[in-house]
Amino acid sequence: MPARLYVKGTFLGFRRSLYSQRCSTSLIGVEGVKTKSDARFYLGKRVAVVYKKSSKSDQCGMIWGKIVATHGNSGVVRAKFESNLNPRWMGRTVRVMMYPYKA
Amino acid sequence: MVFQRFVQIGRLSLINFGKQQGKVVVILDIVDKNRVIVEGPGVPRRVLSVKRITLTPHVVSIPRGVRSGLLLKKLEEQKTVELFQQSSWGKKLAHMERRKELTDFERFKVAHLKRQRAMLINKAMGKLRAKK
Amino acid sequence: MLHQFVICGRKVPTGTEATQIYKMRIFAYNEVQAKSRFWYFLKKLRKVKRTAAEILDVKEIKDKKRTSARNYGLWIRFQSRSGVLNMYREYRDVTMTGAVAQMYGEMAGQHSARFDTIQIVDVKEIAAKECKREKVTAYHDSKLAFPLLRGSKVVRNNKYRGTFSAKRPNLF
Amino acid sequence: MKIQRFTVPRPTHKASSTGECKAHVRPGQVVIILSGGFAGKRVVALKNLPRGFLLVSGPYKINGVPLRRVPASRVIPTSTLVDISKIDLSQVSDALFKKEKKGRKVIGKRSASFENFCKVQSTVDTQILSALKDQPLLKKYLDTKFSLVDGDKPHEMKF
Repeated sequence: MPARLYVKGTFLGFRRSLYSQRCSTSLIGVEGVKTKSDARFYLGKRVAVVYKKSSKSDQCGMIWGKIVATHGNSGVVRAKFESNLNPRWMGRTVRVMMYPYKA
Repeated sequence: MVFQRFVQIGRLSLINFGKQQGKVVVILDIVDKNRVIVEGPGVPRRVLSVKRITLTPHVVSIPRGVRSGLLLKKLEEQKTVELFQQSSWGKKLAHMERRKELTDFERFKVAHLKRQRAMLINKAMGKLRAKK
Repeated sequence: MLHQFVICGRKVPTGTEATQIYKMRIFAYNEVQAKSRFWYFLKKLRKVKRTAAEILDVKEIKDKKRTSARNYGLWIRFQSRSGVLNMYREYRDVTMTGAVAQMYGEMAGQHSARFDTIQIVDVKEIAAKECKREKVTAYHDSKLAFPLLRGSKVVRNNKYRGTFSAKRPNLF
Repeated sequence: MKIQRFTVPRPTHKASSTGECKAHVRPGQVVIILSGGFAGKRVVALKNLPRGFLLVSGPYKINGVPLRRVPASRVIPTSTLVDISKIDLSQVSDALFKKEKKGRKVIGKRSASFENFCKVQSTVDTQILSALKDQPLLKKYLDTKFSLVDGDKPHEMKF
């Protein structure tokens, strides 16, 4: 089993108000992170979303992003990606890397 | 008796919220139904809400509102804190605390020892199965 | 958070005669409210009005970090909807300001009394023997023991919250 | 309104390019590589190189990681230390890693720089291995890859 060096996060949705959403910022729920103070560890960490290019081929693509801020008090974080995430991926797992690592 | 543990003077309890979480304290005085005055090793005397403590089955017999010096003496005499730390609850807390402090190499050693133990157990089981 | 202030004021001296200095102990949420309550009371007690008087000093009495339970007696004058009532109330607390804050809370709960309808006549720390109210004397028994009814939710760190739990909650 | 494309900045080393980056890794400290081909490998950090790089070596015999430069931000420093005080790292510097000019590659004949590299590699590794001689568990530790397991919380873990 290959070594897993990323923390599993879920793409919860976009940053939004009730009637509008800002697709440039996605909300990520990191596994095991439930308070804002814990979420601060993940600030600046790189995030990768792996997706299959098309249902027929097994080729997969990757969108890189970075965690830019905490969001709220329950450990959710905000991330910005090279290109905005596909809304159909809401609820899917994203990979929160452990780098850049600050001791 | 439905209840065994009471908020009472001398009751050993555990702080379960805040910076001093996990620390053992003794209830010295009862302000009202929501607040008690506690003190313990590593916790200077303070007022605390009962919602933030969990009661243990241990009680140290002390007079009301005792001063810190006498409290320490009584605790040493009756060894209530040690009693709690030897109990399975106390041991489990200490175990979890220790596990949290493990460094990467120590986690590796724990996994290594667990594998060795499992091998010994399987070997022994194998022999038993063979005998049947 | 309620604070305790000691405020001194006097009439602005017009001639050379010596002016009387008045000092009062006021419980209020901030300094501005304390000064306004000072003038409110002084106008009722003496022929002194804010317009022709001045405040000499406002000092907040900081409660020392006390760690022993005390009993406080409060004599108050309460303007209810139907008339004026004099009340004597007792509270157990660690500091005097805490007892007064408990009083305001309880009056609001039981008599829907607003802050400005209550005038504190006197606040005193009283000995356990002199306590009259059963709510307070109940805690004087050193053998007192009561179970923790976990109706009051146990406060846990947000880190340990979860949607599911493998074992039943500890209710005592 | 043109949506400003978010560009993920390359890891800039401006802060550390001026001089010796703040020595945050002690020589002989075991570190975990987080990205790149050797991700997950536990290696021995030998030296802090300028521009925020670390010089690491597996050692090669144990886990196949050669003398290599790794960015300090792509590494988790652990608290395990290998005593390499007696090691001399004089020949090791950025120059060692300079690529040959793109001359015609002669098949089967190793270039001079690669030859030199292997020599330096073996001298450094033998010194590390001698330090690890009496610690079989540490050798096995360097041999196994680090991996997160379900339920691990890196923000609470100590390394």
